[in-house]
Amino acid sequence: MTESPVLEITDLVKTFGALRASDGVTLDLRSGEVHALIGPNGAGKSTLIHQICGTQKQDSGTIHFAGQDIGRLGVAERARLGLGRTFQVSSLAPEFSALRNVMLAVQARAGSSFRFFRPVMRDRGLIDQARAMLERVGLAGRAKIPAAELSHGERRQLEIAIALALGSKAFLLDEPMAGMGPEGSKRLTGFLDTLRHEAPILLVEHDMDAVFALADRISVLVYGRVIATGTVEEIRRDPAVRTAYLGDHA
Amino acid sequence: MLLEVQDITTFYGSSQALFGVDLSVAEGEVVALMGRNGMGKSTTIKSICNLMPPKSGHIAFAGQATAKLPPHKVARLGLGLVPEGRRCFQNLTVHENLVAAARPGAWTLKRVNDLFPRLDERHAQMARSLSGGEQQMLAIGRALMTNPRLLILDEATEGLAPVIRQDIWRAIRSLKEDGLSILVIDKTLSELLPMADRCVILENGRSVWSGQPQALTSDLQDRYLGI
Amino acid sequence: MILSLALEQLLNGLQLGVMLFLMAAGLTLIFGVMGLINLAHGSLYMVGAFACAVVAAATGSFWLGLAASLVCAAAAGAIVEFLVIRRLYDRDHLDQVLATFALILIFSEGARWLFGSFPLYLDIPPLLSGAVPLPGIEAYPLYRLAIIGVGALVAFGLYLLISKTRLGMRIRAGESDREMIAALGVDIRTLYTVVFALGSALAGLAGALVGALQSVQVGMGEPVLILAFVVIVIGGIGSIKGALVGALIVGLTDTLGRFLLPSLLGLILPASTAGTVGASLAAMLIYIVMALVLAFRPRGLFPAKA
Amino acid sequence: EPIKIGLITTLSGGGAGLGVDTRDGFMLAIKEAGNKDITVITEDDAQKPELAVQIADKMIQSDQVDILTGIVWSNLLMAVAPSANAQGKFYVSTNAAPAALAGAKCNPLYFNAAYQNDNLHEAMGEYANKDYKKIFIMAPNYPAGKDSLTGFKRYYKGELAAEVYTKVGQTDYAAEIAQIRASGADAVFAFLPGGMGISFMKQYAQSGVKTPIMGPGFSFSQDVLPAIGDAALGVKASGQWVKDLDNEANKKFVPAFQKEYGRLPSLYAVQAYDAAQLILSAASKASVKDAKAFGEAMKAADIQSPRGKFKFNTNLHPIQDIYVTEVVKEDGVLTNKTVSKIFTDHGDAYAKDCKM
Amino acid sequence: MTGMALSRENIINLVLALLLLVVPVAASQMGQPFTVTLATRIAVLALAATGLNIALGLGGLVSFGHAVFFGIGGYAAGILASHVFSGEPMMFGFEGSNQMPVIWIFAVIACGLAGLAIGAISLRTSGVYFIMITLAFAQMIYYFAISWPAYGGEDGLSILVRNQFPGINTMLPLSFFLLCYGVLIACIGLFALLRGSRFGAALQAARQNEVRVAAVGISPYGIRLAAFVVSAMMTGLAGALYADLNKFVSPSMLSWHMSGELIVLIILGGTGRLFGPVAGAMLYVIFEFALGGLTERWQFFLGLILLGVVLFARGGLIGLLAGKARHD
Ligand SMILES: Nc1ncnc2c1ncn2[C@@H]1O[C@H](COP(=O)(O)OP(=O)(O)OP(=O)(O)O)[C@@H](O)[C@H]1O
Ligand SMILES: Nc1ncnc2c1ncn2[C@@H]1O[C@H](COP(=O)(O)OP(=O)(O)OP(=O)(O)O)[C@@H](O)[C@H]1O
Ligand SMILES: CC(C)C[C@H](N)C(=O)O
Ligand SMILES: [Mg+2]
Ligand SMILES: [Mg+2]
Repeated sequence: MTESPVLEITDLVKTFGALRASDGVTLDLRSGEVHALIGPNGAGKSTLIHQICGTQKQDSGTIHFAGQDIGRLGVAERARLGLGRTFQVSSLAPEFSALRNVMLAVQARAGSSFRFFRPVMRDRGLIDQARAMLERVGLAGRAKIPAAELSHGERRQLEIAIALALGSKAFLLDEPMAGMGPEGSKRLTGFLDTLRHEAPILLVEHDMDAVFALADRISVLVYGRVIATGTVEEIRRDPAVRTAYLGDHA
Repeated sequence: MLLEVQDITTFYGSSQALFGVDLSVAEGEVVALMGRNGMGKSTTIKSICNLMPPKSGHIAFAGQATAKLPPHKVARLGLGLVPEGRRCFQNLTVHENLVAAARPGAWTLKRVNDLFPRLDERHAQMARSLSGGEQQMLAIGRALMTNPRLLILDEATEGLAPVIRQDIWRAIRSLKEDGLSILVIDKTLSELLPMADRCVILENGRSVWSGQPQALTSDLQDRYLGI
Repeated sequence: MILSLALEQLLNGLQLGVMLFLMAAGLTLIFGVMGLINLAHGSLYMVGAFACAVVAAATGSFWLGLAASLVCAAAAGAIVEFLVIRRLYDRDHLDQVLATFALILIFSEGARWLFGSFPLYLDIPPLLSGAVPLPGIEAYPLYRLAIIGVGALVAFGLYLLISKTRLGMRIRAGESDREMIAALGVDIRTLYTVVFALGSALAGLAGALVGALQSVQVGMGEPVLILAFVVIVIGGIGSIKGALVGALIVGLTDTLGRFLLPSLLGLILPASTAGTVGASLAAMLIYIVMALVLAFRPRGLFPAKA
Repeated sequence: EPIKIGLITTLSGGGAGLGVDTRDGFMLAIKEAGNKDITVITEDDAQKPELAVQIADKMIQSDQVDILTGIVWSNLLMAVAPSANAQGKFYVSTNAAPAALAGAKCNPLYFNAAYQNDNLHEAMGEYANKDYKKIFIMAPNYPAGKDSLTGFKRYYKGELAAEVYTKVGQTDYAAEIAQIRASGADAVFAFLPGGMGISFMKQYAQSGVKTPIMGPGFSFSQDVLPAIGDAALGVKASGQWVKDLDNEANKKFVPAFQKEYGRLPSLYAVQAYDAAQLILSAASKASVKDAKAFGEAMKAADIQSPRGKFKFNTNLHPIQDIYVTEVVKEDGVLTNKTVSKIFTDHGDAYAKDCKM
Repeated sequence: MTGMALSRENIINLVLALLLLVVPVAASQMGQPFTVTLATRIAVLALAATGLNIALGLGGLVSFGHAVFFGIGGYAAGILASHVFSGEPMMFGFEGSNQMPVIWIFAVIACGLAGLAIGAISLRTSGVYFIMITLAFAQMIYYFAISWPAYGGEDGLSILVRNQFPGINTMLPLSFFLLCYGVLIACIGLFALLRGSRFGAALQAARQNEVRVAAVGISPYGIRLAAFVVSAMMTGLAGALYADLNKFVSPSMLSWHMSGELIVLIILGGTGRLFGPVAGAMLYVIFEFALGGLTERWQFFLGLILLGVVLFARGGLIGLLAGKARHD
């Protein structure tokens, strides 16, 4: 490995009362890869994502992103550095159309939210960029529909479009396949496969078909600890992982 | 028939989501409701529970028309709902979530806790701080606590780890053996199909196909489900 | 002398706190637990006081008046819930603000229409009148001691109701997701009517009890409303414990501030200026405390766990 | 010649009692006069200054009234009267009498038929000199409250146990009562109008403190006495009018008011009654369109006041006698009875600054 | 707002704007100056509410303390004018002013600073806590104003001669109305620009979903604080005009009733709607005036009418006439 990792997490600890949701997690994400993070429910995957994004603060440990220690920065600052995320439960501006949701991300990327006068809806640059993102995730036809009126699956797609629009240097995807139908999952898998060339992906997912199809590396988190990291084949064969997580699905 | 849905149409405000859905679930039957994203599966379920009352068509549960009943009366006829997105009561603890919904019957706190030991471990925790999968378990447990005759699962195993998913399917199988009827939406066809007695497929707000899972050829799957 | 005064002021602060809790108790239920912004809460408080005054005057019995205050306020609450509030649960909080603001106007002018413009007479029942000596304190009004008792009782009862009963869980569940709790077979509509009536009855009870100590007149509910909101917010919305602690903090701050600030300022300012400046500061004090609490604990002292 | 009078007063909300008495007293005089040329337009200010301004504007601009009157509260009066005067309209106050308008800012179009705000407090200060050496004085922390204590201290010569300002609208007085208990004062002077006074008196009666209470007349006026109840018995207060004053006009007025409205009149009713009489008497002598003549006629104060003698000072505020009263129970009804006269022909401290 | 297509809402807005202009002009011709005064009151209240509408309607920040800014604006006018009148200089030897432009600048700056201070602390909280903390600040300042003797305390402060505007005789009701109307329309224009801008998009998104906004890299706090300050300044400007309209300021401009009334105006007209405040103010002032003339029980009937509006006209008057708001 000549290049240094895009995202590097060292010895992260986070406790809730007696519960250690992150118990010394060390993990990295290298450019061009899909690194899948799997593990039983409640293992601490989302908590880890939260800490990387800054919505929760770690008790100890460090987070480096793009060569910078981001462990103390606010959520918005980290996002501006290029951390793009999707939420486990869709989180959108419900009254805004799909298009305006994406436009918000485009303007955020440009860092231009303190422009008070020019009407956004006449801002071709903004609109065109946002539309392109919707097209990429296959939502172009639903551009004018308010987010609240999209179906569950469509909202998941919109989340991805927003992360794309941010021009992120790394993607943190928390269960992007959840709620996607079989067809949707298949399409998204194909899509993520191309996305990795734009920016590496840390993928939390319970859909093993997708994980096995995409992941370059897999880390397994159990009770806040990484019990194994390896290639798809290594993980599939790991007996500890099978009992803790995969069951017969291997 | 325990549940009978005939030709319902449903609107969100002025936009129509269902254009004629037919569906039925017999006593002790497991019916899988399928279709691509946005085809109207969840809307159908909301209509059945009268949360989104249909504009036309007919729904009857256990022989009783539900059209005029408020949602809580419909539920008390014996519907147990696990909604899309879980919708746990965020400001209640796990324990309280379960107790708030309880109605007398075979399903008790103990039995739910046995089914999902994780819920027992977290019984005093606020629902809002549960992990995604834990919330899904809670939503299922909560529906069971109402001791329903028909369990409706919208995205039954969304967000659950494979081992847990297997537990859930096992549980559903045993529920079925106990005689519970189940209407289920789930995307993992490989696990769903072996369970189901019958499948109903929705496309663009219409029920377009219904039959036994064995009859669901890959041709049909390709056409309606995109696989 | 000084010690006795200090003790008495401390007790006064405590008592004011409990009284504030009593006034806030109904609101804790309606606003804190059901999540409904009810500006008309003060009106229900007024209804209780008027009902008590009118019935006590007609029958000569304060206790009958007290019963009437419970009944009338509960009935008024139930009617209001049925006719108005019920249509607003799934609306924006702001619609509730406007509707209950309108209700204040209707209640206040309605009361004046019925009972005239002059304050009504409602006095403390003979059983509880007068003052008794307490350890370290020369004499303390018996009625105020009784209010402490009732307040403590209500606090305990509410705590049990909200935290320990299934009814309480269902109310809270309704606040989190009304549609869902209905879909689980709970008749949340009726439940909310009942809870609203209960909250109103508590407001009415407070109105009657406190009315005997203060003046029973149109508009008496408005200052109470603000105070009650302050109390609940300091404590953390939805928490009975918080409401009680908030009430005690407000009661103590207010009493001790009124008492101590002018004297303290008297050390550096001429007496008359110290009096007015001290009084101005004292009037602002509870709001200063509230702003401080919220600045450092944005969700109150006992936030429902985040 | 027709005269239009705009009566703005508080008819809704907590302070409505005072406004209702004002209106009723005023209308009684109008009715008794039976003068067809006079029309009175009444509107409710809801005790809000901005609303009072709006109504005054309407009455002046749209109804074209000649005279405004009726406001109970100083802060509303300050919002309305100066600007009405500036537009050439008379204002005859039935109650509020802030110091600001009695001194340098006096105005030939501004008459006060009630008193100057300090008067009743001054009277109590003078009265207190007789029996008491150490007094606890208390008022709400707003201009009228400060004027009150200033007025009291202007005449009181003894020692002050304490000077306490309470919060406007305060309803719980436990802390102040404890201070009274500890102060060793031999009397308490409290200016707490409306609901504040009711609350204080009831709580005081329960506290076991026996220090005697006194206050200005409006703290124990007929509109609040029934609500305070027996707790008020024996309280000393001051008034420029008392129900039992022995003069012809009063003997006519009290029963007439009682007959018309079924209750006893209060201070406010009398003040408004006199204001109406003043206007009526001036109207019979001069045209209201001739401001100078009308003002002169009004200043002559050719009326039979239930207070007995009544005349205007140079600043157009009353010169009158002021009495000490005591709360008693007559036929089961609480009311005030005269104890003694404190001031004879009393004016106010600001008149000397008034250059008219 | 794609293009200037005359949507139904735009037509209604136009009608409201014209109505508010034409009626007082006509009334003035017919010698009914009070109608002009009433219209001025509507315009000024609508302006105050438009200010609040930035925070409340766009940002979802339910400030229950906006009377503070209204009052500070009012006192700016009252205090500056009173020093001119009395001839006593203020701090730093400044002599006060009776020129509206100067007063406005003072009012806007003072409210901006107050908004910054109050907003910076209040915005740490949210939801109902925000409502209450803004109320707390308002109450503090209210009690301060009541008992602060220098400028009249509760008695308030009279402005004996209405302040002046270069080239306009403000003593004429119609001229003063036109001045207020002009300011109102300019501020509504500003509101429209803000709403459609990138800033407006971020602000409205933060109302709908704060977490989402932060996750795309926009700090909701900064956006909201800016909105709160602008909102405070606009309401403060209205306060200065209100003081000149009444020729009087007093602490009641700072009271929680006033804050409540501003909120009521907005909801009545339609929250977040461009002309919501105008519609709300028209409705409220006209009801208050008409009912007040009819019956002493007018507040009772006002209550009934308001209740009717909430229950049966969802989204306020504009919502009733123009339907649901849409963000395209
Ligand atoms: N605020 C909190 N307070 C207490 N416990 C919490 C809190 N947040 C999370 N937890 C607990 O920490 C554990 C880890 O939660 P997390 O959401 O990270 O799990 P996860 O790995 O994402 O699971 P899933 O796959 O089910 O989404 C869970 O058991 C959860 O209940
Ligand atoms: N609240 C709503 N308002 C308006 N339209 C809605 C609303 N909810 C859903 N719809 C629309 O109704 C249609 C059916 O949605 P529904 O949620 O029933 O689909 P679904 O089959 O459950 O999809 P998914 O698998 O994505 O959950 C979709 O076109 C969706 O956009
Ligand atoms: C009723 C009175 C005590 C009113 C008092 N004069 C005031 O200015 O407000
Ligand atoms: Mg998770
Ligand atoms: Mg669905």
